[in-house]
Amino acid sequence: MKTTKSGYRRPASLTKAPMHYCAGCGHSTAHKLLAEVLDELEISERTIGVAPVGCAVLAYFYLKCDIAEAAHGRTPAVATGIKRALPDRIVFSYQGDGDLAAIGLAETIHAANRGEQITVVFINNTVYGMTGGQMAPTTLVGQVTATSPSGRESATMGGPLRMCELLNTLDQPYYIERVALDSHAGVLATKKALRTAFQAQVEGRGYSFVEILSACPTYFHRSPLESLKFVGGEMAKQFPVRIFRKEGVALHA
Amino acid sequence: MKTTKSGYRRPASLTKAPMHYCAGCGHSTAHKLLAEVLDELEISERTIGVAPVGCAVLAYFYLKCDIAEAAHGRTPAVATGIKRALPDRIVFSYQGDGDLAAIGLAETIHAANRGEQITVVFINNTVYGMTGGQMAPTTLVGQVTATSPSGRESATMGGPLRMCELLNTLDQPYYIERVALDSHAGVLATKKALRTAFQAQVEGRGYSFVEILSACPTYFHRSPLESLKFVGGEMAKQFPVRIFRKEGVALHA
Amino acid sequence: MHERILIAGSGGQGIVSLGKLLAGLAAETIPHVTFFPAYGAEVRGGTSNCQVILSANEIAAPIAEIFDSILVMNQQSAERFLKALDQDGLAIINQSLCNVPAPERHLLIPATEIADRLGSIKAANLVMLGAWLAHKPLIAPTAVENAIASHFHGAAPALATINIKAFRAGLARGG
Amino acid sequence: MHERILIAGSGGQGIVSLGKLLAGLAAETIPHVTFFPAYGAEVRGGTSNCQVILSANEIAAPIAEIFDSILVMNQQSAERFLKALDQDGLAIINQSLCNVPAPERHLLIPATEIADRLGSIKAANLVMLGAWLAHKPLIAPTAVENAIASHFHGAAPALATINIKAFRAGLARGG
Amino acid sequence: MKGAVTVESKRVLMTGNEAAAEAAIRAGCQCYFGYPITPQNELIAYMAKHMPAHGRVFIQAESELAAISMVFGASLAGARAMTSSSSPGISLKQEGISYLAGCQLPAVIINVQRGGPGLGNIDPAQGDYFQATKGGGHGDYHIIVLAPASVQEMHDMTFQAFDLADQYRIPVMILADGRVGQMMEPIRLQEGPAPIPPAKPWALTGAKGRAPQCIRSLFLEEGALEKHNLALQECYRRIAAADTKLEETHTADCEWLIAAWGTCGRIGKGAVQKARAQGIKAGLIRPLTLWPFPYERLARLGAQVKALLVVEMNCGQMLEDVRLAVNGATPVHFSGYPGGRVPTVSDVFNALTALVRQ
Amino acid sequence: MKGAVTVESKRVLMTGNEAAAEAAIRAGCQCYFGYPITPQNELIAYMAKHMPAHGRVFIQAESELAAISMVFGASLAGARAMTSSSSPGISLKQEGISYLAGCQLPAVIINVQRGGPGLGNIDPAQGDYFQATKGGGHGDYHIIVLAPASVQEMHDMTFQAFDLADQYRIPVMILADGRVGQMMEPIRLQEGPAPIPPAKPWALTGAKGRAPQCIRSLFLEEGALEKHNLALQECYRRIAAADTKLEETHTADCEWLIAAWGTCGRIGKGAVQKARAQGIKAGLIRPLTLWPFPYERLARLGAQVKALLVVEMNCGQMLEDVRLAVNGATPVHFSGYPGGRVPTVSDVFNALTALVRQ
Amino acid sequence: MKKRFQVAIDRELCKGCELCIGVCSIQLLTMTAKLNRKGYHVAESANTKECTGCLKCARMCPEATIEILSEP
Amino acid sequence: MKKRFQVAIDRELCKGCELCIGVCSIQLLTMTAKLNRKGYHVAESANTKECTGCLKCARMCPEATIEILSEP
Ligand SMILES: Cc1ncc(C[n+]2csc(CCOP(=O)(O)OP(=O)(O)O)c2C)c(N)n1
Ligand SMILES: Cc1ncc(C[n+]2csc(CCOP(=O)(O)OP(=O)(O)O)c2C)c(N)n1
Ligand code: SF4
Ligand code: SF4
Ligand code: SF4
Ligand code: SF4
Repeated sequence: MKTTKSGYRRPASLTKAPMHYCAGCGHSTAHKLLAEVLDELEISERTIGVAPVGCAVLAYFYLKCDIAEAAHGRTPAVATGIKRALPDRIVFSYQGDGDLAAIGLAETIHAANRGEQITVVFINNTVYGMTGGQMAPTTLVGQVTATSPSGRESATMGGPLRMCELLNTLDQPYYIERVALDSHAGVLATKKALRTAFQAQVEGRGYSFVEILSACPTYFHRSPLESLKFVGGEMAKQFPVRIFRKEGVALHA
Repeated sequence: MKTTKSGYRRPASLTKAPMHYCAGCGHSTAHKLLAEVLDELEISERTIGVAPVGCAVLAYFYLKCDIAEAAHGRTPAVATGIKRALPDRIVFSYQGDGDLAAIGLAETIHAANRGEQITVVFINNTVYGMTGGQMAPTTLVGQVTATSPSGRESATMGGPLRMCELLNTLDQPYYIERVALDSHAGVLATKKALRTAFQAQVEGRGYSFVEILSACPTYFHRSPLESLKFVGGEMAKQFPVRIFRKEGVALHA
Repeated sequence: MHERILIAGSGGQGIVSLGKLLAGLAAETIPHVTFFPAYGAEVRGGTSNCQVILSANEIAAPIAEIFDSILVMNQQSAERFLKALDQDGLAIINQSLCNVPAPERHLLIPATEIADRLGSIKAANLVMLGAWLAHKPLIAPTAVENAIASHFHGAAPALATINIKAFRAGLARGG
Repeated sequence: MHERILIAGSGGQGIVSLGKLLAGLAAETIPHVTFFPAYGAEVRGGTSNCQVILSANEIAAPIAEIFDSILVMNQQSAERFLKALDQDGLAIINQSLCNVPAPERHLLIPATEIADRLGSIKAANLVMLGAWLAHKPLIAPTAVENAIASHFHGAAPALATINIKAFRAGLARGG
Repeated sequence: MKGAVTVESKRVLMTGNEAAAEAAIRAGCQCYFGYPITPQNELIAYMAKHMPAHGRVFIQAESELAAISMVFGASLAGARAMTSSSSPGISLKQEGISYLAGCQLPAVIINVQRGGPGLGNIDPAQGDYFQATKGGGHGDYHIIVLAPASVQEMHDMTFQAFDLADQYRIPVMILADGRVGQMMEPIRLQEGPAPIPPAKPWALTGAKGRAPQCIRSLFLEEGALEKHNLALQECYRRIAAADTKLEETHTADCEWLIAAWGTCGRIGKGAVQKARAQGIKAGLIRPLTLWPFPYERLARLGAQVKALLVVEMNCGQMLEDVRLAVNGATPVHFSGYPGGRVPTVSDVFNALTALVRQ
Repeated sequence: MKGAVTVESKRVLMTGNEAAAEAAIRAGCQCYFGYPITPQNELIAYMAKHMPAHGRVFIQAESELAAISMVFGASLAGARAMTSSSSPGISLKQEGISYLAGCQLPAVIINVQRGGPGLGNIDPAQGDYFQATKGGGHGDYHIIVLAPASVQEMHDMTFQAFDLADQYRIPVMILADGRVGQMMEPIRLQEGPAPIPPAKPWALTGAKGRAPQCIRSLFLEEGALEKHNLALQECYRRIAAADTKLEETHTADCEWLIAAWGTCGRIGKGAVQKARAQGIKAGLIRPLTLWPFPYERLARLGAQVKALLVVEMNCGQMLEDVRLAVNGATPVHFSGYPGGRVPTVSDVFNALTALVRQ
Repeated sequence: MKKRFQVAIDRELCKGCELCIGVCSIQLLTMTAKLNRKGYHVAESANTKECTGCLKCARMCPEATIEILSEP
Repeated sequence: MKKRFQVAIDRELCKGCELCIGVCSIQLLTMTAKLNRKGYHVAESANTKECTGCLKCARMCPEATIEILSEP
């Protein structure tokens, strides 16, 4: 169902089930936008998603397309297996920062480096939501989490991994963008990025990657509104929002 | 034992055992240079090395320092464990491209990102030597290996991973350099890079990484001399030889 | 004395912290105590429940089948758990979010609304605790208030006040 | 007929390819054949050996303990394996790299030197094969030569010539 | 086929590793994902060469973890998929195998075992019996485990594995050893058209014309996981009833029974022949399926014989299943070779005669 | 201690996860490496807070693979090192555990099991018995496996685990379940100075004043791996002889024996008490060490009783060890709860009385 | 002629996150003291006929709880 | 006075890779037809007294087979 000036309806590719995410969680918004894109490109009946282990593990309750559940971190490898077996289907992985940048870092980079014809939707919320707010590879320096109780300290725990920047050193990716779900404009930009990424896959152009800076109010220990400010402020400072690669060409900042 | 104008002696940190490597293999030269550096910095008695699974798995026969044998790819994680337990020792990992850039890629990047106070010696010979010349993440496009019998094809197998470039997107590393064992000058440069890397660790400055472009005559299917030409030619074209990071500051090409 | 207590509700209602608070305070005076939280899922927003057993003697099986007290804070939990109440047991029911018939062993309290009026729906769990303590005086109310005060100490003194008020409201309502 | 053959030497001497060649050619005429390579290690430069069993009947155990023929190409292998020779067995020994006493069942051949003179020390294995075939005519020499020719076909015709010469030299020396 | 020499009209000389690879191709394996490791490198090299030539998918994965996960992906998309590795690499696949089992996904996994624990060595060994049959991964599950003793069986069992996997929606492991993998023997190849896999309505292929589906092993609803696990057990019982396979040699009248699997089974056969030649009533039981294990047949044989001798290239693993089967009815003895040494016919024969003499 | 409430002078109320963490600190654990996973997250959070405060090493690793490898590194450098996880994460550690065992390195590994296979659920389960006791990794090895049933035992066993690990140079696993991990009970903490670990001349600490050393599990020289594996087996025999531990309740005169471990053991105790109250001569055996398993004691009890009932939260895993011990002497029955449901005292009592009535 | 819009909020899907409130330039949406079955305060829209159809609230709402229907 | 150097090659360590040969500017090193125990052709240095002590061959040799000793 298109969202035009003439109104907004709950996207057809989103089920009616209430999502289990916390109030103000970026996963909900990302699901909604994903459903809108599946609707607009009319691909929900030929799309297979791979849900991660993470808060989004139950994505199959909400997205009206086939969905598989990967082992933690192996999400892009599972997506690779599906896409290679069914090259004419649209295949995406949907992953949190723990899944994508910690345990699954090797799979993430190698799938990108092989230029797998998949779309990776990366929800960067700087924490492990599902397991109770532990430090993620993307946790900001100084950020307090269950496993960095005095704040992340770069000398012993490292600094936040910038995944777009890492992937942008590779030759194969076709499209890499980072967006932020921090505001109305951010929602629009996210939708556009997702659409571009899926469109690229529909056209068979290669690997696409969208990093979405996203709120986890529960483990930001902030209200949903304050959480958006954190996303657009401190997070976006560390993770610059921009297009890194377009049509296979790296755009340098 | 220093190598001065007054002569050259087999380094004291190298045992008398004949190395099992093939004729003209870069591992032999790298071992020799490593031993020279241990001698020159007088650290062999407080150094603990971590050997990889790969042709260099038997490094303990040759290097006169304590050496542990890691599971394939976990080499930097093992080095991390040692260094954290014994912060005043000198700890290095020694890894091939399969070990470092394929199965162990996550460990490689995360150890670097935590800024572990270790030295990583990376032998990039574009193939899996020990297991019989299969494709490595660093195999050149078009290169024939046991598992890319028609040559590596970037569209389905990806292109060569450039590890220095990848690691250079991180904040924590202190020193990153790529050198090539392709000539006498290359040998000197490699020695210097290794010395700088270990010196950094001796001074407690942080994570250091030396990528050594290296010959595997057996699986290059070339003579040792032809192999050096391949290293200095096609390989160095794909993997530019230079300092990427110095004293914690990324040097952009 | 062998008191088996079940507390149940939804993810954000402070079910587990209430159980912990109760177990911790009980353990100061009661020889054998076990507390067990059951997470519905490794995910957000599901139901949540926990058990506390207080006993004068060794607790062989740290899990009860029927309960002497059941505190339910939402409809799903009421439907699921009330049947496990012992025939002489006591149920405290959060009337704000549960719609159940109220036989005599059931005490209906609009805990969420009370807490909301006091300034934070998150304090509803303490309304429930207060109501329960009014019937089962196994812990001194002052001990509860001290624990609340020290829990919110520093971070949010205002919250401490709200929570203590909620607890007192429960105590009053329960009595 | 039940012929148990062991071929041994160092990593680069073409031990395994020789065994494979032998097994492949034998399988064309002999009903039961097994070939088994034993890699000293997942590493370079170690010793290398392989077994070939040729038999008219089913081979229950595809591994022999004593051998009817042993071909050794370096000293280490000679020291390690010659004791496994059957009392009526035949040993072909690469004299260039082995220093062993030569009782009558031992045939000493300077295989590496012969091959070197012919242009490639790598062809020493075929010298050994030739010498063995001279005593155990289980395969037609022409079949061997054809196999060599087709193996090096295209890639390196010069190498084919060297290897065939090496084989013939062995055959001549062995006889 | 690289490295293969055609013999007669129908026999080709191949290594066990190549024979398994060729069997997979003939069984219609559509996707292969692997990572190099000795002693199975010939298998991955063969697939690298031949899969693309057949228009099939070959990926050298970045690790064993990735490889098993790619198999997971291809399988859930309905394709016949396979991976292969050796002991340490198989350990890395344990989480993935548990996921495949939990999701009831067919897959073929080849383990050409080497010596362990740890890096061990690359000689033939049978140290992964427990891992394969009792579940090296977490949770209650089983996979079908086939144990080849010859190059022909490497070929045939790999071929059958795909059908078994699809029939029961279960991972099937070929538990070979370095000897069977590296050995060359002339074999007869599976001929004829590739088998047609059963329909896979459960596969994720896009929700066109049907409701969206999910492949998962997460069961959060109350009682759901228990129900799921009991259904798995039910499936395991069906497999055990229908597909327990074994080979017997001279068991009809035997008084002394050797139980051995894979390479040791083949050597045990040599020992039985030697014993028979000397008038000892020896017999051999060689399970072809390690899971399901032939408990019943062994229980009956246990009641018949004077003693059993279990021979393994390990410290006693199948031994436990044999003891469970025999359940105290007769003494069970053990000869173990842990660490890469392959027992000889004489070794086994001597152990047997020592028993007889006792 | 975060979340702990001090009771009396000496009792503190803690979760099992926290109790294990505090025990490790008190046992002198110098390095902890972990990765989050439910239901053991309180443990890693506790370590994150308290290890640095004690000047010890805490790293949240990038994965379970990295965590076990860091433990490998710290241990070979002579430090007391620990990791913790839950079922899927423990599967990922199998290669590393095999390496630790192969290199004879001490280490403490806590597995707070959840339901499986696959992602399963996070309810309490005992599905990893086989994995822990038979070797989920490759090759012939064992690790010591301790099974706590209470928060006090989580604390005490973790404390002892470090000494056992150092004494025998072996990994020690605490095989708990979500119930024991999440439950809070008031416990008495291990007091007094931390135990002094034995000297570790084998550790790699730099070759000053001695010849360079190597820690490895690769044994290429002929016969070396076999020798090494036999030495490991010898060590396992010593452990079995000296450190097999179990708890018995009313076994002296029992006619009906329940065998259960961990949480099920505790519930079994309730069932035994209920049965005794009704005049049924029931008894309980609860292995405290799952490996080494108390085969001998069980064999003797097997000869004494009319029947055994094994109760596990799985489909029958310890069951096999019980049957191996009893070796046909008496019938062995099984009650299994696979999938997260914890049996109640009535469940077990009913299963027992059903046996008695038969 | 100015189009008319209808704002419909599914009360049971609302989680009270308040993300919709601020984006409405004419402040049509407000949080209420009402709780839904899950125990969340719910948002409501007053004066639905004032709605300009900018769709901002609907786009912001994570739960796709708000539907804006243009009246024909 | 010009320093004198001695070039010593450990024959048994040499693998005949020939990397030392080309780097010597005065071509002091040559491959021989001799085989060592491992079966490798070995390098030899003729006219050792000509050696300029540039150490290039020693540095190039992967096996640390060549030692250059300056004569006192
Ligand atoms: C092998 C394995 N390790 C760990 C876990 C536990 N686990 C579940 S989700 C998760 C991380 C969740 O964080 P993230 O990927 O950032 O997603 P989010 O929940 O924040 O959306 C972890 C560690 C697991 N299920 N499996
Ligand atoms: C878990 C595991 N997977 C695979 C292997 C097999 N293996 C041994 S070394 C190696 C790669 C060797 O290549 P590289 O790291 O590039 O080192 P090189 O031998 O070229 O020096 C592989 C795949 C193993 N030992 N363990
Ligand atoms: S915990 Fe965080 S990421 Fe998970 S559902 Fe809640 S807000 Fe979203
Ligand atoms: S195979 Fe290659 S890397 Fe290995 S020793 Fe030989 S030349 Fe060196
Ligand atoms: S944005 Fe949606 S969920 Fe949040 S308060 Fe508004 S209507 Fe409710
Ligand atoms: S470089 Fe060294 S190993 Fe190579 S030929 Fe010269 S002396 Fe021999």
